[in-house]
Amino acid sequence: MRTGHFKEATGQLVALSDSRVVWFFVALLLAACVAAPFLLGNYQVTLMVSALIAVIGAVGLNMLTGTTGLISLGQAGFLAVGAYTNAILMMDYGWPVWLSLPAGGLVAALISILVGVPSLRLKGLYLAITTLAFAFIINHIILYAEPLTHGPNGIFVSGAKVLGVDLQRGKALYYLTLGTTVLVVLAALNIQRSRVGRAWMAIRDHDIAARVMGVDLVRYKLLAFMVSSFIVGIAGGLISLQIRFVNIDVFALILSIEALAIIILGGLGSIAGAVLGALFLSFLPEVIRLFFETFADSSSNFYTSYVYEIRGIAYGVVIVAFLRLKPEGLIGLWRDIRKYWSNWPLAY
Amino acid sequence: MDFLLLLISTGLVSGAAYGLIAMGFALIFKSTGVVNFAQGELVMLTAYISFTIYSTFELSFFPLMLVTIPISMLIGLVLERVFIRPMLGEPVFAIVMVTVGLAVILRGITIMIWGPDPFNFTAGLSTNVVYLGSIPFYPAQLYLIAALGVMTLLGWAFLRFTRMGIAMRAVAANETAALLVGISVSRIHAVAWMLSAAIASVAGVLFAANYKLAPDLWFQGLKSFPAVILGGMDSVIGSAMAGLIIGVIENLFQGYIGQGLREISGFIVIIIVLMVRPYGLFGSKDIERV
Amino acid sequence: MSDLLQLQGVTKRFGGLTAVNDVSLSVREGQIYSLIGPNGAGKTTLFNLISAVFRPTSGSILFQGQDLTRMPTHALARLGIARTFQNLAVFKHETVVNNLLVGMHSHLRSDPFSSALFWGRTRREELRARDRVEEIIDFLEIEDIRDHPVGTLSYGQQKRVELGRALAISPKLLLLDEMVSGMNQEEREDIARFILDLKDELGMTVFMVEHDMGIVMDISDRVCVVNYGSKIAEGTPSEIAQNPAVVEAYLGTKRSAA
Amino acid sequence: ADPGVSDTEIKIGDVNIMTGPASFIGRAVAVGSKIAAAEINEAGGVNGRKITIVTEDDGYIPARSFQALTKLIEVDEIFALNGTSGTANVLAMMPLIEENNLPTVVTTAPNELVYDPVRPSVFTIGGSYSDAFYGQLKYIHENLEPENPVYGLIRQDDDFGGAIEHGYERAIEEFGVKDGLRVRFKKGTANFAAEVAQMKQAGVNVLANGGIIAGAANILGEARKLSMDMQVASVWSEDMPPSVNLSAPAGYDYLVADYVALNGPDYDRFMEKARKYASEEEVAAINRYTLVTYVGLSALAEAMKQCGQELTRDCTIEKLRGLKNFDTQGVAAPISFDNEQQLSGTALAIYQLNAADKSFKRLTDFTDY
Amino acid sequence: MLALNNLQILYDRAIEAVRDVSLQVPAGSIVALLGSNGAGKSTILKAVSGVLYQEDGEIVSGTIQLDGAALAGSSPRAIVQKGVVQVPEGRALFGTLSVEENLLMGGFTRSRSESAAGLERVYAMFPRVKERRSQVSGYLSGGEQQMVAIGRALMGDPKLLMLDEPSLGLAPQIVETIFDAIISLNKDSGLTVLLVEQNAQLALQTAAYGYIIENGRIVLDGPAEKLRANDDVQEFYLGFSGGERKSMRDVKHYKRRKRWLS
Ligand SMILES: Nc1ncnc2c1ncn2[C@@H]1O[C@H](COP(=O)(O)OP(=O)(O)OP(=O)(O)O)[C@@H](O)[C@H]1O
Ligand SMILES: Nc1ncnc2c1ncn2[C@@H]1O[C@H](COP(=O)(O)OP(=O)(O)OP(=O)(O)O)[C@@H](O)[C@H]1O
Ligand SMILES: [Mg+2]
Ligand SMILES: [Mg+2]
Repeated sequence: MRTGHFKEATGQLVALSDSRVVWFFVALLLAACVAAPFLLGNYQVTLMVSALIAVIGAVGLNMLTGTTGLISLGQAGFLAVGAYTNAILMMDYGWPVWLSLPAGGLVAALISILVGVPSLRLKGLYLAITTLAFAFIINHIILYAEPLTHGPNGIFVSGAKVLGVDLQRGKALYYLTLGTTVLVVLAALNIQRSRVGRAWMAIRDHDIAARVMGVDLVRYKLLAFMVSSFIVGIAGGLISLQIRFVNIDVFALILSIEALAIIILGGLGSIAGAVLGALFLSFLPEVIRLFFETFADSSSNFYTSYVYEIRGIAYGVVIVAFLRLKPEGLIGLWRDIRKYWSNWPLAY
Repeated sequence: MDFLLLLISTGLVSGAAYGLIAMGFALIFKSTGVVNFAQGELVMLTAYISFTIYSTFELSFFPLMLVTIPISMLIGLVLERVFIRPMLGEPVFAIVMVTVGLAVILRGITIMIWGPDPFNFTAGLSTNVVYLGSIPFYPAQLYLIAALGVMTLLGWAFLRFTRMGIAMRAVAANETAALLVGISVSRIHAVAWMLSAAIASVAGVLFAANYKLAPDLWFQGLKSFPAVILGGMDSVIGSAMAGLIIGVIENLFQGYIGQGLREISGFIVIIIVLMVRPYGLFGSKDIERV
Repeated sequence: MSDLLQLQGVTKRFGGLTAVNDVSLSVREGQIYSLIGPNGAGKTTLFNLISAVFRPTSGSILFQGQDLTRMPTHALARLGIARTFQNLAVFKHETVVNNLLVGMHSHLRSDPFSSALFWGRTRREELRARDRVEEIIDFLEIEDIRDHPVGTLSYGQQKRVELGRALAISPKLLLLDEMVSGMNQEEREDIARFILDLKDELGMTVFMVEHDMGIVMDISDRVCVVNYGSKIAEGTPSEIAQNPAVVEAYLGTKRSAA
Repeated sequence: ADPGVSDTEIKIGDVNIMTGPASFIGRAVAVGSKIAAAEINEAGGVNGRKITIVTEDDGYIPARSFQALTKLIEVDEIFALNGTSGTANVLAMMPLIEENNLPTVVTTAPNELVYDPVRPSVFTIGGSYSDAFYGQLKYIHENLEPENPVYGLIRQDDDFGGAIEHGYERAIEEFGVKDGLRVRFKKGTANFAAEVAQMKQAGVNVLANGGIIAGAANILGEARKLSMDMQVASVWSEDMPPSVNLSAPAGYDYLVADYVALNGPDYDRFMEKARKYASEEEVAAINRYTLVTYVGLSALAEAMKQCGQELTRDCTIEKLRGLKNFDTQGVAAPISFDNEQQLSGTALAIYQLNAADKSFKRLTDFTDY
Repeated sequence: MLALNNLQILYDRAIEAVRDVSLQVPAGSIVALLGSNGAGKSTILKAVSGVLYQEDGEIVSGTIQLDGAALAGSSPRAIVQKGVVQVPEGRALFGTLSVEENLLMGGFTRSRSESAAGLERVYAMFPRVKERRSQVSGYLSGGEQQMVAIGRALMGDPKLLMLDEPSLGLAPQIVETIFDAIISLNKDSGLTVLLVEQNAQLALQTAAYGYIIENGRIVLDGPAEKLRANDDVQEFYLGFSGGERKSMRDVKHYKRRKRWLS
């Protein structure tokens, strides 16, 4: 029994999606994103920018952890490297932002080699903790390399102008972030459907078999580190542009865990999952806030004295409950929905 | 000379805390393959509960532990039932993520119940200084080291001599196969969580007795990672030893080099050790056979 | 015909255990060469040595005159050596198609940068790779599962995927480790036919480890027998079937004599 | 008019640490705002307009402070900001504050990084950490006169620790005393055994203790174990009751410098007011940060009052800048922002703990250093 | 003893692996289940052992009965305690445990003394395993692992033993040993056996009754001799044509398989 679409030309086999519905929704989403700043308030746009930066970071981490299977708890470190590089180059060396932002990615990629090389022999959690160690060390270096990083004082980032447009404000920042996000997601999708992405997945699923198939483990693991860190570094640079201030506290280690949470909640290994996960976790606190503002009995004494902690707990509860229902993550949910529609009205 | 001895002795104290927390991690990892990101929170929660018991009944140390440990095991059991059990058979990553969510919840609950202010919690131990040779100690410090010793011994005996011990490893190695030989995977998980919570409570109470009881106690969980890794993720005894090693190394770094290096010295050490031994000092290698 | 693969005094020890003990043999181009022996005799270990997954404790392994023992594992695919694994080593979260495409790895050239663009040459070579993979899929009759994650397939289906992946390398030397175990008679016959075709039409050399005496005796050109790591006999199938040492150590007496 | 002002209402924002271990600060701040607002509103508000407070949690994470302030500005449309979380958090909010010309009173992070360079709309209440330590060391040097003094400093390796070190350095240089040892530690450190052992080794008997809360207590605990005889200068967080409960058992009668009153009739009067306006639970959460915030909002309200009916941000800022000797009813030293740094004054009082009964004795009046 | 009635099994609520399968394993008998790759044999065994949920599989309709009582829904542990033990496909050992520990775990539901006795029996049956008793099982050769897997199941002292391709990867001699052992266990202690096997010749020699499953459906069943005599079975499962074993060299090019139902 063969069901589903038949492909007539090989070209269709490499298409990102063969479903008109998917293309339709993607186009709709993009249009909505482009129109957003004209429809939403400034605060919502700020939230969108943060969410898009989270998307970029998550797609980057997903390459390393989801695709290649190298669990990293070092995200906070690479974000910090990207942000600091961007900040230092812009503010202390007067680089234009269109140079300093990619440079932040490059420096993060280079430093990731330092992390990657000792990690080549390590697996699973041993690797994860080593990357955590590097995040700690990067943190330490930033604090102590005062002449370069201004130590604990942090750096204010301003004057990111391109052709007279201040990229750090309102719509300009939004479109910069949106553009970067689209590029990063496209690049990630392309990599995933080609030789490099497959080599990474092979390493994740069975590294010995991957080697026998001709995949150079050292090269591809380091590549995974570098490509991922490059993207994460860019995300860091964007954070520095948005907040306009970098300081080591901005890149708390807990970010690493949140990043991991995003891609697991989205669905490991899936780019769409990383995107969905980032959006989900970015907007979850806001949704919870709205929920409580609408439904909670704000006159209750108990509630008022713990409103903030209760929101925090609700955040945890939603995560746990969601995983209980859909352990494969949001991408699993998405697949279910698709399956439901394509089989409808039959159950299977 | 005294300086060195002082550094080592106090290093053993903080190392014992790392070791105990790390043992809790290793126990759950060993039997379920899950890194419990809520382990630090478990340590914190059980310590706070013990504190409440202590301030209500003013028990001395041993009776206090006699009450605290069973209650902690119960909590471990409840957490496993409510949060982990429903995830049986799901991907490990999803379960790890559940523990991350659990951690957030436990942190919030702890502050809601006990508030953000830290407490002085002696756990019924005297605060008079005692001397071993020329080295001064607080009793709580000695109890912490002793507790690690006792727990290590118990842990070793449990894993070595009981079938439950082997079954734990079996479950981690292959869950489906474990089911097929009649091991109740969910029961093993429950036992692992209960024992881990018991160890967590000992760690929590004694940590608080030495370093105060505050709602940032959970962070000790993250800080114990080097010990877990240095010992080898799946080695319960190894993590205990590694905890001591890291505690001492941290103190030596701080004492002789200084400048905030203590907090990262543990991480530097594990990077170096892992380059030579990718599975930690006592961990077992992944089986890779084709 | 010349020697494609030559093993000289190959030994492999694991701690105290000598898994392969001073084995020398040579496989000629275009041959179907079988390796048999009791369980734990060291057959798979020998394959692991040839495919450079392990390094021999001593001895040398020559492929077309080149010494493999100093080569990185991943270089072998490019030389034209492919293998399957006894205990499934598939990429289980990936689809069948992607598994086969990994086999094409050494025939493709794109790097992360050109992959990210997916344009021009990269796109063309990806298309070519897929054409080739479709042929293999067609050939192995696995169209209906082509987009399934391999981890959800049955044991025998996964073995086919492994075979397809090895074929995607377009190897000169194909190492098959218990390819037909877990297949029924009909499927075994398919595979046998198929191996013969590979040899006849493509001139591929096949080196196989098997416990299925049917296939070994029927299609091999030469058979080598190992026991406790050492080679105890080598010859044509009929010579081997008569060899009393082999019968004693391996074949048994009752049922299986084919 | 500017955002946040209606005919009947003025919205004042507060971004603070309402969750996590440091939430004792945010809670205390919230109570302070509540008391001040209630008091002002009861007295007829600011020229008839009632003050409402909008609080946002940042969990002590700068990125979230930025987002929280964006929300306050864009959604809640606050007029001014009183309550700004930690140092890094204020700094992360700074670009927004400047861009919106938002009158801001910084109450809980009087750090040099905040008031130097000066930002036109930002006013800081408090003495600096630097002065606080300088003042205490000066008191020790002049009044307690330890024999053969050897000074030592233990401080966090961040901006806050850096500020402390400035004060310490100034004291060392000025008094020409022996600088025994300076050590840094990372935020969140619990075990100070090695640091204290180093202090003992160096013979330190005057300790500038930059640890906070449990950290400070652990430092003193280790010192007692090693039977060190020391004079101790501490961070002002050490005058809060929970901190005292932790530290007192070590038996050191340490000093604290603070810019609010910790006791005395003025303090009692404040507490009376607190009980009137706040719930029991809120009263329990009161600590020095409550007083600081109360003072800050009072000063802000005074400036707004001076603007009359035409309340604008510009005017408020100008009036704040002109504020001189604003009377805080003894809760803190009188407030003047008419200096270059727009820092309310460096006046600090020095207190000493009586470890036995956990009470503080006021040693000096509010003094400039 | 074991009876499956109209069993239907879905994976992921979408993939129908088994449909409408009914099958009986009378007490004290050996029953063989044959079928090509992906037919659904392993799925059936997993369903009986109650571990389908591990792979998101689900019994949507039909019943599984052991001695007349419903089995589906019991925990895997309870099923093992009732004496239904499986040798899973692909060995599935506890890779990090030693060989002996693996075997001991097989006796997890039994008392210590029973386990000790079982251990001796297994060692007697597989001397090779005894040689390797303290080795980490993950490093064993494929065949050695298979022996351990069978040994481990026997440690559970089963009443009904389900073997999923026991001959997989075993040398002919060992296959003999195992089948001899199965037969003697069946004869001497009345062990009931459900045998999934690709080696049809062997299976039909050993079993009394056989089922043939294709695409999730039983397409043929009957006493073993009868099946052996069936033309289709001869051609596709036994490799005979015209009553005589043919050489694989003579297999025709791309002989397309003939299906019973399609
Ligand atoms: N990595 C390893 N470490 C330790 N021992 C090993 C390792 N690999 C194989 N062995 C041992 O070497 C011996 C030979 O194993 P090998 O897998 O080569 O046997 P085989 O001939 O393929 O057997 P089978 O027919 O059962 O697959 C076995 O006894 C096995 O236990
Ligand atoms: N976990 C799973 N998820 C989805 N589909 C599955 C899963 N396991 C098996 N299947 C599908 O169910 C069908 C039956 O598989 P099963 O493993 O029962 O076959 P089998 O008869 O044992 O085959 P083999 O002889 O190859 O072992 C196959 O088509 C397979 O693709
Ligand atoms: Mg083998
Ligand atoms: Mg099967």
